[in-house]
Amino acid sequence: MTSPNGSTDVLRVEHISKRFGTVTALRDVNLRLAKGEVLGLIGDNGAGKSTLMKIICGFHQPDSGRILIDGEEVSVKSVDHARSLGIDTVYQDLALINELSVYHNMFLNREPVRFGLLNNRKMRALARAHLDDMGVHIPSVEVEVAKLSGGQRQAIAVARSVYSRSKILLLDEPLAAMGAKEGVQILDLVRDLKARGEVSMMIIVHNYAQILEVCDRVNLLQHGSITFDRPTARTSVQELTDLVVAEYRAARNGLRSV
Amino acid sequence: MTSPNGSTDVLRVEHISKRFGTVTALRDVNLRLAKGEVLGLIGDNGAGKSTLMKIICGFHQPDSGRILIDGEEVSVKSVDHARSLGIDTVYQDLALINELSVYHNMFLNREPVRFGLLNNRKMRALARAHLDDMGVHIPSVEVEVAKLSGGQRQAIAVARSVYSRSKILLLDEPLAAMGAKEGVQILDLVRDLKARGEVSMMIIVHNYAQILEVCDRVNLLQHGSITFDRPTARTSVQELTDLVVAEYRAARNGLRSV
Amino acid sequence: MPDISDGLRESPAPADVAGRPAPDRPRLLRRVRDGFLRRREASVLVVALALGVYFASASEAFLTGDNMVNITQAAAPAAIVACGIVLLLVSGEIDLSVGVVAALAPFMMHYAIDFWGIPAVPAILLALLTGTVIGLGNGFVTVVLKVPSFITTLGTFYLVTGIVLTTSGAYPAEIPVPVDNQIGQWLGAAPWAHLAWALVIVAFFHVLFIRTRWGLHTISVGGNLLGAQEAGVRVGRIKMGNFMIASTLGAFAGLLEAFRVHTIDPNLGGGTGLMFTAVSAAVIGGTALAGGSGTIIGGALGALVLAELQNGFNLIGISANPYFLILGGSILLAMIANVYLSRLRRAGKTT
Amino acid sequence: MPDISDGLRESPAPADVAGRPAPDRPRLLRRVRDGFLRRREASVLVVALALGVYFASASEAFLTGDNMVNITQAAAPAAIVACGIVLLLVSGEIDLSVGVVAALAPFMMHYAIDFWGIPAVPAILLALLTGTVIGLGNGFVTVVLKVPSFITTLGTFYLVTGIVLTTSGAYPAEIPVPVDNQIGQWLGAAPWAHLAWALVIVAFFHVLFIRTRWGLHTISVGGNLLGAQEAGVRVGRIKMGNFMIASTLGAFAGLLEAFRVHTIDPNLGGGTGLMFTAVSAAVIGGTALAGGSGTIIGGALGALVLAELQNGFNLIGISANPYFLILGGSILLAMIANVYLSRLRRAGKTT
Amino acid sequence: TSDSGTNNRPAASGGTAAAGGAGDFPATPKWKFVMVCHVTTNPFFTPTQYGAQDACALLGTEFQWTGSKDSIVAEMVNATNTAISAKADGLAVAVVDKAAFRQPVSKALDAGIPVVSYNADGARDDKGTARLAYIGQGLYESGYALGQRALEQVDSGDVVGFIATPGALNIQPRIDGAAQAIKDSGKSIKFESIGTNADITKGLSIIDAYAQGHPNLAGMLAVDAGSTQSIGQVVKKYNMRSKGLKVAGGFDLVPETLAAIKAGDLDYTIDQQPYLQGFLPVVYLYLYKLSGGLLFPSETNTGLLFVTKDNVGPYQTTKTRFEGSDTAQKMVERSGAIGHAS
Ligand SMILES: Nc1ncnc2c1ncn2[C@@H]1O[C@H](COP(=O)(O)OP(=O)(O)OP(=O)(O)O)[C@@H](O)[C@H]1O
Ligand SMILES: Nc1ncnc2c1ncn2[C@@H]1O[C@H](COP(=O)(O)OP(=O)(O)OP(=O)(O)O)[C@@H](O)[C@H]1O
Ligand SMILES: [Mg+2]
Ligand SMILES: [Mg+2]
Repeated sequence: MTSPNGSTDVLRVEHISKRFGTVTALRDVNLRLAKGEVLGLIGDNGAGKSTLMKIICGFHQPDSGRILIDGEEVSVKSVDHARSLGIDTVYQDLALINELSVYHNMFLNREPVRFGLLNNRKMRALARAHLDDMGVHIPSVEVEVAKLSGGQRQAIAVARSVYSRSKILLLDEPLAAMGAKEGVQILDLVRDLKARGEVSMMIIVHNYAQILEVCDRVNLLQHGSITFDRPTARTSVQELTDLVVAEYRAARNGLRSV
Repeated sequence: MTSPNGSTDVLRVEHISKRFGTVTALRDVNLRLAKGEVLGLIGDNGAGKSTLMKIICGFHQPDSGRILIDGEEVSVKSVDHARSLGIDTVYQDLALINELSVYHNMFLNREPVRFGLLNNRKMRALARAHLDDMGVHIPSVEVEVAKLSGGQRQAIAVARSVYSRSKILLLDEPLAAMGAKEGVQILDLVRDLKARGEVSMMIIVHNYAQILEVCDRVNLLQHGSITFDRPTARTSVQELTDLVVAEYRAARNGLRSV
Repeated sequence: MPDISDGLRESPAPADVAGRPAPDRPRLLRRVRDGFLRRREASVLVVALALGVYFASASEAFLTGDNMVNITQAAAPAAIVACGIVLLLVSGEIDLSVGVVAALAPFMMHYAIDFWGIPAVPAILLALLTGTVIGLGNGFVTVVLKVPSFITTLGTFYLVTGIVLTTSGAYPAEIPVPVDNQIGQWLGAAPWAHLAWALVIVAFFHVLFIRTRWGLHTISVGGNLLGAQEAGVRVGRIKMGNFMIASTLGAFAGLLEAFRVHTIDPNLGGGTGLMFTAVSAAVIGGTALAGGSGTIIGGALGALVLAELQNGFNLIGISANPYFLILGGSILLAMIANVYLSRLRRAGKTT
Repeated sequence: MPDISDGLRESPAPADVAGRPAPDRPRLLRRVRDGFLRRREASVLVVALALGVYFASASEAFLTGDNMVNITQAAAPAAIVACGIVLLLVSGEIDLSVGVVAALAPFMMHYAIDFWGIPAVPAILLALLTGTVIGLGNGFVTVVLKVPSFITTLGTFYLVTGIVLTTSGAYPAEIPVPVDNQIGQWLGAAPWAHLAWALVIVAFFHVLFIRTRWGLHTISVGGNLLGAQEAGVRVGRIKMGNFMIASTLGAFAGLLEAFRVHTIDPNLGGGTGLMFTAVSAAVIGGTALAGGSGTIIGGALGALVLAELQNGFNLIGISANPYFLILGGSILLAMIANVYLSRLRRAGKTT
Repeated sequence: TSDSGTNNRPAASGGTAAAGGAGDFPATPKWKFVMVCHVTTNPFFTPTQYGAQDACALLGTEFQWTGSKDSIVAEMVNATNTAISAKADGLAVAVVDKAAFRQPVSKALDAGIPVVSYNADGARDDKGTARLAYIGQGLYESGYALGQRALEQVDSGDVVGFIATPGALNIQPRIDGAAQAIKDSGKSIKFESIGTNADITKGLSIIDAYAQGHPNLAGMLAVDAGSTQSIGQVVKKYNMRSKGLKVAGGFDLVPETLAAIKAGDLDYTIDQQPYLQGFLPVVYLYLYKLSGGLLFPSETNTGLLFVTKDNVGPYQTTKTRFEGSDTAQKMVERSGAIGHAS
């Protein structure tokens, strides 16, 4: 169970399959994540990236296959269970509760408590600090998240996990709604986390430049299977784009030239 | 009321301001969109981009200022009213109805009708064609959108407007969740529309490379006002990034070197 | 039923990504069966049929024509009102006053004919219109003044109750002579009138719900209010309209019932009783209380299930006190079975 | 009230992006006022006070101590049950059976003491526990078997009604001797017992709701079920717990009422009556029927508003038939005012 | 017929009335009496309210009709307590629960408010309160009479008793009384009580279903107006008279019930003279107040009358306040001999 670089993989996914009714979302997926590694996962829309992530974090149950954490097989029963195993997730749909304030959302299900009561003061202070860290401006941490802009909402979801001190972070398009500045800032944060070497991350990103900036390795998920796995050092935006887009480009250009 | 290039502006926004409670989202915003032009709108998260869009499309009412369509002042009373004026919008939150099928969502509030009954057959066929056009694979157009992946959902929202034959299209981060291939394909679609010259578009995008690819002009919204307006031909990704990110980069690097 | 559940378990896979070829079983049969199973009403229908089979075996009177009339008469008012309630619930609202509107409508007809000298047909239309206007009022207060519909219609409930009681002196009236004839027969006195009206109305609203823009927009409004607004759906109009539909149907059900029981009773509808039955029927039929999804036919079948339970146990002759016990138990059992069936259905669904 | 509405219109702007400096009015006063206005219960409180002022001017008996006891006794059971109902509604569920559980609980106490020879205090605990167990059953069928709670608790409603009627012979029983003493006084017979219990329970659940993880998770579950699940909130546990809370509070309210009216009546909660009043109180207080938001104190104030209306119009001497008319009209007026006030409040809110 | 209106003002003034007083009674304050009922909107009590209204018009007093709509004791207690707080001048309470009203009635009496009970007076073994007098006919007793009368026509077989709301205090005692009467007779009759519904439309369906499931019924009884009228309709619908049904009867005088009696589908219905249950309490309370307590309200049995095919005529042909079927004041002419036991 040791990865090429000699260290034990914190996460291994083996032969995972998943169907929704008649839709096969994942077919015999294998994937590994080394300690301290940042893995980029790319693929077409509907390729099954989010589904894979939701299986690892216990939200979905796989139809077959197994998951190993630190080399030990576990059946991740629920999101709560995954958290107790040190896995935390930023969902593509953000999983925010519109009715709650920014700071309550940021600490949802991980609320600091004092004498059985919520420690709101602490949550507020930390929430403000985290958002400042990410360069995201929000009118007030007490406002309901329903009233926030798309990027502000995403920042909250990202902050929720990134500051959770989990050992495995799964980030599903964490930068999709972020502005240029905020995107850079969050990538910096990811690099900081990586530098400390305690956290392993799997990030789904559609922007290949960003992938190359922070990831150690990149996997391509196509039609429910991993079809490409290479260290970022040995690939380029062009290669990745070609892998995914070339086919279409060619067809399109052919069409145009007709 | 003629723009520098001699043609009449299809859309002018003058001195628009908007507050939400104590949050000032927009402050004296001026903006214009020429016929056939594609305008890129960029800005930090929470800068007010979506708010501006929602005012133009009649979802919000401005506190002050006015909107001119084809040189005539109109007060856009509702989204429905805006549509009748030829304005259509892709919202950042997509505005999909989870409970409805893909094809019903795609034609929401613009359903083809025969003898008073929905023409489902037509909707299904068109929906399939549109999605194929955009290169987005979806199990079936009859599935409820709740079951789709993030990118598939966005594709539906984009298709809804892009194929609406409106004369002004407002697209709020239409590529945020799109994969590389699908993103390219949608940008191609935008270019096709532009080539036909009938549609004017305002697109909010955080990815500056994409902006330069399709936009004629780019506006920067900062803290509720337009602070930068230049044809894309006379700017670059670097300049835009510097405009927005430089400040932070400098601070960050300063911090690092400490 | 081994056949059905067998079918439910199997998953035909034309849209399968893996491209598994479709098995070469007779296609038409399969399509009919799939078509049935894909309908969300399928499970309630199975429950309704199963109850029918049970009661038929428990009492031979169950399947007699007379008793069919009785069941349809018991089910029809709830089914009719449920059409309106489904639309309202789906669009995210509720109407508590629909049952007392049912009580008011026949009184309006009575006043119009006996006190104001209005001829039969206009009097009946006036009675229906009263319902429409009350619905409009509910819609106005809810949509424009933004009072939650539960409270709006609670207020209307008391208001209309008060109107019925004060104007009638809380005393029943007789069916006016000008309508106590063929008209009355058509409107509820004849044995099969209830069934006929229920079928027509349910069919109409079923088509309205699934095949018109109104239905689609009703779902949109209840499924994602903000999204519907963003898409330009005229949210207020949809809600108001549904309030008016529900109230008018309430008035109509009241007329049907008044003609059937041949008296105009201030307590017709049992206060919140009819509303309660209709909401129960809607929810049993698969309509979500929280809005966004539902079915008209399901609501009608829900009303049928409730009517069967009521009729069957009374046919058997369960005494007053244990009756409730048995009714409660069977509602729970039937609905657990219903949920189980629809889970099977979903598991076997194509999409 | 010009002062208040004046205040409501003004929007203090500490978080203003434009950085408008805060006006130099006395800060403490402003903070107290803002704190009040920021609370969503503010508008219902204003309505409750306004009603109080109106009735006090219409009848001098309104403000007497005796009548205060009347009002608190009328409001307390609904306020107590509303605590549970608010939690349930916020988490996206409902309990129709809570009123008949209130009827069952005192009978359980009666059976335990008089038939099974259990001492007073354990018998009372047993009565409460009966409620808890019924809540657990409701939760199980709803959460695990996935029957919509409206239907689950409709079944439970009939089931428990049947249990009450069959075991009691549909006849009232007397308060058992071992509790017809100081215990009974504490539990509802003493004039101010209702108020005391209501205050304690409302305060407890208010804190539970706004200051504990339970409350937060209740909101999450009702506001965004999928999101809450994704965040790892134990959705099933929250819902089950809230069912148990609601049913237990129903049982407790039933005991209070039985001791107060000094009889154990099979019709104690009036079937769905108590549930209806509690849900109305919750919604009046600002709880959304569709889940995701609500307030405990609002629910209690809602119960107070309803009790005031009932008491006030009775005091003035309105007879039954017009009473409903007037009640309906005033509910509508009061709630339109309420919505108007809370819109003013929101307009003036800081965030 | 004179229509002196339904307002509450004193009717005709004749003789030498003291200034402002009714008739030749001295001037009195406009006393306000509160009547607490268990089913305020039930048609049974419509004539009761007219009776109270007429008495108030006669005597220059006023009354309030309140209580519970759905026989909820707590609501009645609330209404009673509120009346005491409002310092009502007199109280008439339908004491449907022997334990619940003891304290409120005592409290009223302590406060100097005279209290009578009407329509219901606690349980058989315990009148439950210290009220000054009872005006009415016991619910249980009337139910007992219902059963006894049925026994005149039935000796064996199945008899069913329909009750709209099992456990409700206004009718549960009636059905218990009927059951007891049949039990006391020692005849081999199987009596079963069946719940119908407060909503008459549901009730009719339920009675219809029961009749179909039990075609050999010997008797059908009901204890509320809705169920009674529905029995008549079902008997007619299935022509049960020709299938061994020996007796059908119930309570109250709503039009459809009277029509069924006339047609012979129902044998009898019980008239409890609800008008008097409203008229007399007001008169008694007035006299008590007027006489400073010297004229003590007297126990009054308002009686119970079986309306049958023989005497249903006048009930049907004339709509009157006395039966609740009309609001207008008018004199009902009658002629001929008055029926009596020989
Ligand atoms: N309905 C609302 N109520 C209150 N505040 C709002 C509302 N809508 C937007 N805001 C606030 O207005 C500001 C601008 O929001 P807007 O959505 O326009 O930003 P944006 O430029 O689109 O940002 P993003 O790139 O993150 O989408 C934000 O601070 C936001 O919190
Ligand atoms: N709950 C569900 N029920 C049914 N089908 C589902 C469900 N979730 C996902 N799917 C289907 O599974 C496939 C994979 O979806 P998934 O969300 O994993 O894609 P993705 O790779 O994350 O795409 P994107 O880049 O658009 O987010 C899609 O075709 C989607 O429609
Ligand atoms: Mg995804
Ligand atoms: Mg935005």
